[in-house]
Amino acid sequence: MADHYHLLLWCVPLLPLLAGGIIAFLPDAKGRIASKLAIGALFVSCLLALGALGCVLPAGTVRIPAPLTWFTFGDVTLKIGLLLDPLSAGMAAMVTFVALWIFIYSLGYMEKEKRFGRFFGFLSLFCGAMLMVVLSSSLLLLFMAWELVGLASYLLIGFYYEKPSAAAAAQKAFITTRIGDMAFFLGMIWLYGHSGTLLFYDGGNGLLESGALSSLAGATTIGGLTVSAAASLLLLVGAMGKSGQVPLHTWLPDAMEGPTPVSALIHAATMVAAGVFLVARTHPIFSLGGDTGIALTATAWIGAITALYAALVAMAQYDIKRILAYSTVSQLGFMMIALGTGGVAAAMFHLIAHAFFKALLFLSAGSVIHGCHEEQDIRKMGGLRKAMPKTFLVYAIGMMALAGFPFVFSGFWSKEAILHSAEYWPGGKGPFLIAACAALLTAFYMTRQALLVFFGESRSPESHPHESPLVMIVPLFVLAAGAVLLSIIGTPLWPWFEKWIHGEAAVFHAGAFGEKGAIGLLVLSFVIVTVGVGASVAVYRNAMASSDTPDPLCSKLGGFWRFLENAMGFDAFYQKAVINPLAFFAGGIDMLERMIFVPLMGLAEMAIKGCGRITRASDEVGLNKGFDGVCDGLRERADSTSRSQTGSPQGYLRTIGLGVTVLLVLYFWLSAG
Amino acid sequence: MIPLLILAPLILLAAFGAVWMARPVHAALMLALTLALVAVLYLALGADFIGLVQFAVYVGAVAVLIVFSLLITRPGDEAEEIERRPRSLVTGLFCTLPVLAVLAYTAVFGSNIKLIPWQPKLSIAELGEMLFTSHAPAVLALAVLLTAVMIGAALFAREPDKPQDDSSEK
Amino acid sequence: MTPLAMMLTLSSVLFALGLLAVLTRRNAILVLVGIELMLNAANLNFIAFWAFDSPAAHNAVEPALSGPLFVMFAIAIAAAEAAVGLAIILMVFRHTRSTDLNKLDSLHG
Amino acid sequence: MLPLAAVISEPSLFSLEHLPRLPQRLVELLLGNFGAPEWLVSIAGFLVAAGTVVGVFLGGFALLSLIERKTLARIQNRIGPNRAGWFGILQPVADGIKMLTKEDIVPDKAEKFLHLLAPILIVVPAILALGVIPYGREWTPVSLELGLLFFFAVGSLTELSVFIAGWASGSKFPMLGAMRAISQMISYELPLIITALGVVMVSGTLSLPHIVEQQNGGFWHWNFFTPWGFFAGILFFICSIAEANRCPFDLPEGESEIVAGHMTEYSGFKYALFFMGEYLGLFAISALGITLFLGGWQAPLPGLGFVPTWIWFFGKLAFVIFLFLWIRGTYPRVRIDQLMRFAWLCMIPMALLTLPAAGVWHFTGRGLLSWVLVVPLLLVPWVIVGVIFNKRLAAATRTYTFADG
Repeated sequence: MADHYHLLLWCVPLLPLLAGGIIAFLPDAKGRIASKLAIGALFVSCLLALGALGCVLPAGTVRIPAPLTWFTFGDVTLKIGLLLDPLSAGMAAMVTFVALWIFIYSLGYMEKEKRFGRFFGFLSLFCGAMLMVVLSSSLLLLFMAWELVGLASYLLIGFYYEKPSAAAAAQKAFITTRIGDMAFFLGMIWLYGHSGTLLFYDGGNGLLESGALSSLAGATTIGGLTVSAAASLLLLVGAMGKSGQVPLHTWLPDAMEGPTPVSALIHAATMVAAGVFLVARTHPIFSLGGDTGIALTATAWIGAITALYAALVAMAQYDIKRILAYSTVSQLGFMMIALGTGGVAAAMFHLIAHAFFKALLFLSAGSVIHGCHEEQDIRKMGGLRKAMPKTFLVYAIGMMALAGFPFVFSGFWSKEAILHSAEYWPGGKGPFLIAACAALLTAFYMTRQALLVFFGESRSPESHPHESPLVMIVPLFVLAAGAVLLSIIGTPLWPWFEKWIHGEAAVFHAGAFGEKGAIGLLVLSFVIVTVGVGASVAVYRNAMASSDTPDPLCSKLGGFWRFLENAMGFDAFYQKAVINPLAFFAGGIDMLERMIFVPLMGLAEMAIKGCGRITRASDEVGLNKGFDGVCDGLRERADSTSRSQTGSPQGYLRTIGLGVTVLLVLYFWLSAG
Repeated sequence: MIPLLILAPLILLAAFGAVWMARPVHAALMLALTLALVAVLYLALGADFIGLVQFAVYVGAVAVLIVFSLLITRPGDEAEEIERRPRSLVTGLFCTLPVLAVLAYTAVFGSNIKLIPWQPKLSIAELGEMLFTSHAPAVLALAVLLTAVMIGAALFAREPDKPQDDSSEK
Repeated sequence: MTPLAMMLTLSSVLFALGLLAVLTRRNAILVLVGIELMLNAANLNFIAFWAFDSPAAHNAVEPALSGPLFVMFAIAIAAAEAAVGLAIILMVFRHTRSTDLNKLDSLHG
Repeated sequence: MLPLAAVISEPSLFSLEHLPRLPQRLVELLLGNFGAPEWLVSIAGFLVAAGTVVGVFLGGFALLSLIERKTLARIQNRIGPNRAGWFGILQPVADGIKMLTKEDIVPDKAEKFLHLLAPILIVVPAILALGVIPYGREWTPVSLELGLLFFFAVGSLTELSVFIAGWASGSKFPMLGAMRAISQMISYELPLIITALGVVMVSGTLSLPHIVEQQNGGFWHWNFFTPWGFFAGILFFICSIAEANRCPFDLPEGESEIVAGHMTEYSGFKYALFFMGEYLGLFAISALGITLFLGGWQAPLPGLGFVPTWIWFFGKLAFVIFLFLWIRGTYPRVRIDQLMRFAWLCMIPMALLTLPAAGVWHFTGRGLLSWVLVVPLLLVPWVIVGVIFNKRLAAATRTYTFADG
């Protein structure tokens, strides 16, 4: 049974990978087949992942199939394998479920696309890799899949590679995440060097088990830093790159150049969560230095800064997808805060809830864009409530979930859990206060977006927005239902999810609100949302008469607004601080090449050509004549020699007869003598 | 001794005819005569069975086959068919005569076996018993060989465009 | 001259005549005739040794039938050889319209 | 000793059974009486015995030439020869005189010596072959241990003589006829010998008198009335028709196609010799068939021993010869490709099958079990071969475009 189970678990990541592999060999014209293949594979994979989730539903169940030996050199054996615990099972179920509906949505959204099949191939590749990340039982396999996810993301962002901006965005995403990956790789090597294993759990010898952890905590390195802290920081940098934390966040808004389903799948729901997942997975290492150790502190503060920064920037954006992208960055910051302040369960709950409603938001945004004929500027929209009622409904649900509308939306409970976790962090109130501000801003900018897009009157009368087809709407409703229903498992009343992640049984806890500060926090969250939404409504209600009207806040904030609109100048800063020096350096090298190497090469070329001429001349004059002469002579001799080969059988026979005669004569002569 | 003395010159004469006759058909008929005389010699030496088999196989089959092939492969030009004395006769003799000398020398003076003359009578019962006991593998091998030859010759001689005519040449 | 020596001489001459035919005849079929003569010379030797060499001289118990047996096999194989040889000559004749060995020299140098 | 006394001292000489040997014995006794040496006596006796056989069959030849014509005429609703003598009885004599007095023409291009040799060579093997047949219990002209082998050995000479006849005539029709004849004879000699081999296997001897003696005790002991012998005998009969160049296998001398085959350029006595050779060959092959399959001189029923055995033999011979005539009068001539295909695709496989069948018959005790085993062993493949041959290999039915309207 165990082996059987093991095989089925392997199928979860391998089926989409296989589908992607097969699609890679299908011609573009077979796009329909490719899409069916991809969706079918993912559907089976989803069923298996849900089955796997069912297997670990009983509290405290962890299944670790025996790892496979990948290769052995010397006495070192590298093992890779899969791991099924509540963390990975929940993630796998979420990824397959959300991805399945995004796939189905893509059927409609990408219908007119020429490279339809290729798109599904990339999507399948991405899903397989992501599932591998989630289910991996070793840091090494996780890293390999991590890189594969990066590759798929690169391919998908640059899907419209004819568009220079898309190609540039793809490269930017790839290179930026590569910086983080480098740190991840170093951290991994360091961990391996100290513990001798990369498996998370290995019957007591794993990386996350007591033996390795104590050795990691015991060793120190430069500046008195423990190895665990140093490695954690490196892993954190890797996670920052993937999850778009400041300062490595710049690629994420640009990545919106990819098709909207891709944005929904990769840059909202799954891939960006990989960083958070990594930290959650290796949380035992992070927490070795205590709750206020340098690793966790750094995590918390980076999360806090990111959350606030992205929320501020999101306020001043006009592109519907960019707003959502910054919102994603901000929400990832929230998760980081939770991780840094010890709320792993809160972070994971927020991650999953966020995956649902952010995928929902992106897909609805896609629906809006689709309906508005590829228009992405919210200033040119407005009044879509009437034209696209269904999209409006699901968008509203998603928006309220993200903004944290109280009680019925999962976002409210998850955010509340994060705030709860941050509030009681012994390392200070900073992250809590910042998170509260960010939550307020979240409610503000989401309301702004909803108001500008769906309310008021249409600001571009010449466009005729229309509702999207059923194949796009159905996934939206499913995801909306998920965004709402998920709230059930995360309320403080019945904190099932939190206990489950920690491997404990959940109990219905009626007195939860009576615990210290619980009611206060609840009230605070409520107030934050109300204020944010209220302020936004106050500012933006009827504020935008036409698409040319400047934003009301713009005039009030002036320069700061433009600062926000340019994302606080990160891109410009990178341009000046990194790219320009590099370009200058490259220019210098170019100059060097032109001034010195090119002439040198010219000289060498001339020398070689001269040699060649001399050789050729000697060849033609000396060798050819001489060699040809020898050959001709040989041929003439051969001709005359071969004339003795008469081809006549009797001639040969006669020769044989002569030979026999000579032999006989010799024989008698010798025997006589 | 007497049949040998009578037959030996006849055999040699016929064989010489087979080698020397200008017309191929004459040579072939002389070969048939030679073979028939050799068969008679076998009979005279007491090897009745071998003699009759020689007659049936060589005269009845091989010789007929040879004359038949000669008829089929007639060049059409009468002059070409008749063989003038070959130019290579000298070389041929030069090769043949030493061989003959050595063989004859060995035949006349080389035999130092002490021979006891006797009058053997070939018993086919004994011959048959040996054939199917101690020599059975050889007989089987021969059977396979003959089958292969029959099929092979039929295939060889088959007209490429008229596959029905192969049997007429057997 | 003993009878055996006479027989051996006879077969020697027969063999030489066959060799001469093989070496000098132009018609491929007549070369085959020479080969038959040589084979018969060999067969004659077998019969001669059987006929003039008593098994009693060697204290043999079994009848000495090796000679006739050998001749029988030789005859059978000679028939096969003639059949195949003539079939090959027929094939060659179909290709070249000739059985003259001097013309079959497409392998010449 | 007086000659008469010597004769009387051997009373069996005058029995009907010994009648055919009477001339030989008389000559031997007389010569011995006159003190002739031993070798002379045996040679003279041998010559007389041979002369007896030749005389008998030359007479038979003369008789047969008349009977054939009369029988064919009867079959074809004609009268036949009826002028020379009573009911044309002197017709053979008239024919003989005509033949002997005709001009002997030798073509210009003919090889004179070979042209002369061919008719002689065609008669000699037939006579030689007739010499080893046991005609009666006491009448085997030459009793050879290897009689059957001798018969086939000399029989194979016929092909060579036919070739010589065709080639030496220096003409086209004889050549074509000879080639046809040779290919036909070689093709049909194979199944002929193979079917005879079955008899040799069962009898365990090559001696023809022994083969006959093993078939004594009533017709159900004859080889023809065993399952394998029945099939083999039919094949043997068909092959002997072809060997004897009789209709329907008389292509070598098919008058309507190639005049008279290899005999075209012969006339007069040489032609008569060919004619005689043919008939003697017919007698020989029929006699061999009787010896091998029909019990030779054996009486058909055990109680009939009082009739001289040679009378039984010649009675059977007459019957078989009549079968030849009957077939000649009934069947049309086949085509050369049909003939060859029939030989190689039908006759030889069927003949080969009789060999294992004879083995099975011999080693399962020749009883009921043998019948049960052998009959299906032969019948099933024969039916299959026959069906295949009829369906797929026989020449297509000829359609007469204009005659049928």
